[in-house]
Amino acid sequence: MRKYLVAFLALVLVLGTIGMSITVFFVTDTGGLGDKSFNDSAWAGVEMAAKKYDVTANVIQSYEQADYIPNLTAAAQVSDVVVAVGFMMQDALAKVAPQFPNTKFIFIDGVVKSPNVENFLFKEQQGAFLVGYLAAAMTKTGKVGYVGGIPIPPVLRYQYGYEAGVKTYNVLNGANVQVLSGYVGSFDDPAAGKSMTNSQFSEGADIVFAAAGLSGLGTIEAAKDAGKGHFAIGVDQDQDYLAPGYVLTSAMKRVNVAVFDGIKSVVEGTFKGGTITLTLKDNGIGMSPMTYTKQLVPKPIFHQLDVLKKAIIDGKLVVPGTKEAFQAFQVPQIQF
Amino acid sequence: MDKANKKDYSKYAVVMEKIVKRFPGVLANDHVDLFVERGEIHAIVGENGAGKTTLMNQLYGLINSDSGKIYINGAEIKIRNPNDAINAKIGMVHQHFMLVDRLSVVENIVLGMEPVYGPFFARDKARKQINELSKRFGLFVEPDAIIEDLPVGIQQRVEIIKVLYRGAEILILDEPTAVLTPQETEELFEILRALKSQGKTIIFITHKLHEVMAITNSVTVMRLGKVTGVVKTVDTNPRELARMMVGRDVLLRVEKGEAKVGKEILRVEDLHVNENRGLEAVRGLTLSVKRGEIVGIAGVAGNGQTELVEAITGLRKVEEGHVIFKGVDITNFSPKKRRDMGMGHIPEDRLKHGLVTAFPLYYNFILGKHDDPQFCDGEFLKMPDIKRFSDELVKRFDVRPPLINLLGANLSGGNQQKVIVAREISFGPDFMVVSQPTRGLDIGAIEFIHKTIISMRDKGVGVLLISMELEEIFSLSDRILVMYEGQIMGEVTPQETTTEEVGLMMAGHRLEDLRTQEA
Amino acid sequence: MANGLKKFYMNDKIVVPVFAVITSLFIAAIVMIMIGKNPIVAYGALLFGAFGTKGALINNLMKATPLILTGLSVGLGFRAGLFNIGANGQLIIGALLSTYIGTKMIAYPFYLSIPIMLITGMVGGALWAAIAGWLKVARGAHEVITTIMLNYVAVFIANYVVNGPFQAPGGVPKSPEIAYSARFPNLITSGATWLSAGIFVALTAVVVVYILIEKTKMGYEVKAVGFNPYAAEYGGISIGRNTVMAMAISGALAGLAGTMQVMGLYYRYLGALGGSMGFDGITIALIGQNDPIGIAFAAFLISSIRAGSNQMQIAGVSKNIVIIIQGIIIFLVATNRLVKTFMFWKRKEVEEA
Amino acid sequence: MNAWIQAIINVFINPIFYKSTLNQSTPLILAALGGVYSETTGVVNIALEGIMLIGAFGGVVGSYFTGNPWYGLALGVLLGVAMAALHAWASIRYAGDQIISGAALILLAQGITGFSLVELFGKPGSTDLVRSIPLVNLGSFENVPFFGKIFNSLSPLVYIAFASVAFSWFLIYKTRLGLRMRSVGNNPEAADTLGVNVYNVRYFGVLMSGVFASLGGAFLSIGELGQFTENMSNGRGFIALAAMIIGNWSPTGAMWASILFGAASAFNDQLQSQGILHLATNTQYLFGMIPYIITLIVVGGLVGKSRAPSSDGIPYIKD
Repeated sequence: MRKYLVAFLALVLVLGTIGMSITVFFVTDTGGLGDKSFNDSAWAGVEMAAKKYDVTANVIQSYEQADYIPNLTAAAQVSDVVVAVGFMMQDALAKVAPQFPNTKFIFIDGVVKSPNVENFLFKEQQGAFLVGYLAAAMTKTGKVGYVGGIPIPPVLRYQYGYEAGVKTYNVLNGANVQVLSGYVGSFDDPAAGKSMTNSQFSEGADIVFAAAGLSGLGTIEAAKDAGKGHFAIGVDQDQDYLAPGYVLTSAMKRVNVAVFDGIKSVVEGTFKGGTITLTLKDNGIGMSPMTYTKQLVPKPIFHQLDVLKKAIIDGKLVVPGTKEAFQAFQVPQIQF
Repeated sequence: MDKANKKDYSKYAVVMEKIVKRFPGVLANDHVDLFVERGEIHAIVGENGAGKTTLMNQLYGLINSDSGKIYINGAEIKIRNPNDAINAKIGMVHQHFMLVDRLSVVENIVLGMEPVYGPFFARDKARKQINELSKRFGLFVEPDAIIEDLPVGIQQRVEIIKVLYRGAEILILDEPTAVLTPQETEELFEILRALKSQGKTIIFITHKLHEVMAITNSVTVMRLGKVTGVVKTVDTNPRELARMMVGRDVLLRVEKGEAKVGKEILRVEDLHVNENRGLEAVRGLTLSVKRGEIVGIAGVAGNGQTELVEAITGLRKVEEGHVIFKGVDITNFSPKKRRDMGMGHIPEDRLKHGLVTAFPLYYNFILGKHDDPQFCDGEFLKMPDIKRFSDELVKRFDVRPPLINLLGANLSGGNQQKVIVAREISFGPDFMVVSQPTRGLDIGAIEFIHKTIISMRDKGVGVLLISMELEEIFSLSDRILVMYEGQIMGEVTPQETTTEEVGLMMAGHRLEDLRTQEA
Repeated sequence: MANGLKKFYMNDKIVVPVFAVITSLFIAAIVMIMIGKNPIVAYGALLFGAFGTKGALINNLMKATPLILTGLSVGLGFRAGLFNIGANGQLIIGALLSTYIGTKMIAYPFYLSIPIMLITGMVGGALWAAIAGWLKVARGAHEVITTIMLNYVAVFIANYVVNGPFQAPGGVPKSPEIAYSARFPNLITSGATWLSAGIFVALTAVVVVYILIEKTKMGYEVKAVGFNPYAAEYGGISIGRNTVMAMAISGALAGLAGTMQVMGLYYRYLGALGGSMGFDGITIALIGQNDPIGIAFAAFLISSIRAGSNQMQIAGVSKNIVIIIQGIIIFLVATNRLVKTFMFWKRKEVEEA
Repeated sequence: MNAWIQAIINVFINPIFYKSTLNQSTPLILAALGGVYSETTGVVNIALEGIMLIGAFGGVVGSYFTGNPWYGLALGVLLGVAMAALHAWASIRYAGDQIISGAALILLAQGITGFSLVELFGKPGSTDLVRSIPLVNLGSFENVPFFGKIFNSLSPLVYIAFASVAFSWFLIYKTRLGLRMRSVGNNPEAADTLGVNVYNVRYFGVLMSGVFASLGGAFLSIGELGQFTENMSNGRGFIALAAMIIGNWSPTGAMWASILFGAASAFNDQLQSQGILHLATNTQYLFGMIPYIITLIVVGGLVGKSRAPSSDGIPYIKD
């Protein structure tokens, strides 16, 4: 009896996938969809692939950490490609991936060494560096702010990259722009994010970069409230549209591109596994197109940003992503 | 007029006709009739559990009758809730005061019928009205005092004013004297007479027969939910009333022999104890109890007796002074250590302290001795032994029903008390604090418990008896100490004193002053 | 026979929770229909996710393991008249402490390191809970407030520690791994899922707690304090000591739950390893009516719903439905008079007619 | 060390610290007031957290569908009252365990908001942006030194919160209804014998707790942001509960305690924003626990001074 039930249910679940060439399952971390961060972005990548190729897209959201292994397993059993995001899933994926050698895994923000896993890492600090430089160049008050969610590695990379950008501006232009940084302590408390941003505004900052998931929405709101002359800087996705004219730019981390590329490689049969670090160079990292704020920025600054971008791509400028690296960071000589 | 003759209740303030009220398992009122004439003081007497309070609660609308009719001033009315009763000008002073102890006198009195300015509470109007009432009936209170700071007698006045404030013409008083000194009782009676003279009708619930004789015009006697007699007070006597109450002649005094007094077992020296709010309740009290005697402490409730008992048994911190038991200073010993040394305790509140009502009887029987090797082997309870022990006690003390798996909550008050007494005696104490041992029990149970206490004494146990019932104190004690505001007013023996003398001490007069005055 | 059956139905210890569970599933089904989902398919997926495969069953039991313990933790608290909302914090501290010890166990054989781990976890949880117990006894602070506050503090401490002094190399907020000797052996393995020996620890805890509550002096005292502290004190039982003790045992069980996650699942302190288990413990204790055996079944019920809910998502039903189901269950158990009224009013009418 | 002293002085001379305190206190004050109403009548309400959440959600939904944030506020309050009504129904009509019912409602609120968010807005996590309640501009008062900066551009809900404290104080201590509320919370039996309808007064208290707690929640969503995000009450309901206890169950006391918590949080923000302090990133966790530790200390140290209504948490069952 039980066997029939199992068979029936398995059938129900798999039914939808018959006749399709590729099934993709996206397993979120506990942040889940709607985090305005890598989960959302990864899902956008999956959907992008689903639109372009003959791919069915599915998602399982993890309720708690203990769900990672079962969810990855469940996904791996019925799909060709499993997308997993977040370094918290690293241990779980390391256990699941070897069990399903025929399933391909795309992993964001962590490294699992298994031939069927393609890992994507990002140099968030590079994008943060550019927005930091821009912020330093644009500030009227000589102070810029940084609001983090919880100090985990990607968020720290944003912070140090940003501070390095400001420092570079100071050194190259003989300025003395200060960074006020703080952490909200949560990725999902926009009221707290707003309050911290207001504090930084009150201490003289006029541009605040938030790498704080949903809490960062409070930063954008604060910039809007504070009115002219105050800006927020968005993170991960292009958040400029959330408050046109008040979000100076967004430091983008194109998880969607990574996921899309990963799926594409499976579709095209070029999936190799291994670790890919996405940087400015390959457009995995970047700044938003500044749809609403471009006209506010003087031309020379765009030029300087281009030069810096090139220096980073060429390896002349290595942006620090950890505290130690930041402390050791020396601004190289750069001619604009 | 002929038609009315059949059912002309117009001379009665209250008529209750064939009232039936059933509680799960009990027929609390079995076709009860009550006739109260206008302007009289009418007593309803009966043992606890006779259904007096149940009957009055129906008159006041707190509970609804299963069947029966109520007529007020000759007209039939339905009383579904206290509001209906208040509209019919009925007021009730409950046995347990229905006061909100954190509110002021004014607020308590007007609650539910507050004078207002728009939505706002008109405190000044309320105060004025209360002062008028106070003057008219001679009931003086401080309007802005907080209830919890007032003595019981004053709280009762507040209760009465509360009823009068609602324009009550018919006042129900449920055991109003239980917490009063004889003098306060006399004051209360003065007030009642004044009320009567102003035309109020009073229904007075009690089981104290001398009070019935002293103040009422007529009496309805109840027993086991039924009316067993209706008489005019002038036509009856206490013995007849008692027979109607219990259905047989009662021994109003317990038989007891001479005490064989032994060595001192407990001494309390200059004891100071605080009550819950940190005010001093026992103020430098000294007493001593010897083996083989019963020392009774008389006093009005709330004069520090509870605190004294708790200090002796280790339930309350002693601020100053000493408790010496069997020659050992046990002032700071835990309750457990005191028990182990041979101290027993029948607590005044059996539901609060005496029993865990959610425990089955067999667990209740070992409370306090649960870690005795008899019941406990290391960490583990010896269940078969515990049950055997409980079965024995149930038989010996005639606990009904004799089922040790029943929860404490499932027993009647008398049987609960038997469980406690059985337990405390079975532990074989050398000294026992007995506090209010018969409160709320019927006469049968009272007799049983009194006999048990005497037999303990005769076996050489020292007993400290605390009771609000002067009769109990007089009939059991070998020596009587009177407690007032945390101090002993004097020591007397039942043979050489009178209730009047003890009453005066209960009201704060020192024995030596009284005796010198006499002399 | 008929009498026995009636007794069974009337026993609200069973009726109320069963009714609550069924009703909540029914309400959830209506919600699903309202949003155009087929509840039969959804619940089919739930069953499949909970029991459908060997892996599912393993996963289910792995989830049940800590839930049994947090359920026992909350249930034991209830027995002592304490509402321990702090199982989560106690779990965190227990897990943190045992992880720390676990990393030092490399040179020890398993028969030493496993018991040491278990004890450390329990001690950690017990101490954390004892703070709330002490505050209640000595300062009169209500345990609901203090345990909630202690939960927050525990989370902050854990985050502080794994982001600094006790961080694994690589900058990720997780602790180093514990020694192999400090890990539970796996009983059954299926793919990447396994059933660790922790389930035995949890089941043993059920038996131990049952004996503790029903057969020992301590159980007697704790229950007496829970039912009637005045009577307990009168009977020579120390309210203070037993309150702190009950809180500590409750915390020890929660700490053990955290240790299970470390020794059997993550092998390190990792992020929010407690999930919502502390809160789930309340549901479980209520469904299990604070009875250890009942709690074991209730934990299995909740773990099944949880395990199955992941499959339900694939059938298109949001994970939030599970929270709603749980909320309704607790609500109905809280209003057991409502349930009883609802269950019995018809019968009463018949009887009276 | 000097840098620390300088930083702390900087915090206290900055008007925005006070403004931020007002903003952060507001949801706590409102929710704590809700607690005061409920518990004054004798019903413990730990569901404040859930009511806030549903109030926040309702605010955004109402504003989204009508375009008018005030309608949003009304919807938020309506939903909050509905949730409180469930609690009242369970704990008054059915004499259920109030703490357990509250715990259930917290879960229900999380589940319902998370679920409806997806159903109504088609995506999880956060809603679309909606119009929020416009801030109050004080005109030329803005130019008053120091105070202008504090009071300019506050949400009207901040004023409503403080007005509510005054209103509640009057209601509870100066009106007939308030007298009845206090009597019902302390001795329901006595009140009942005087013809006060205990159940109705308790219903009133609990429903009012729904009004105020949901206002507090709505402040978070349409007072501060114009958006709802999942679980955005983020423990504030519990802090409000603590504030009510510390404030000795009185509206003014609850207000001061809420301000204390708001100030602790604002202080944390402002201190971190001091450029002269270069704090290690994980020290923020140590800062983060400050309000909770304050609560523990205060709750632990306030014995005897803080006294709950005598019948708080005890269902009144009429035979």
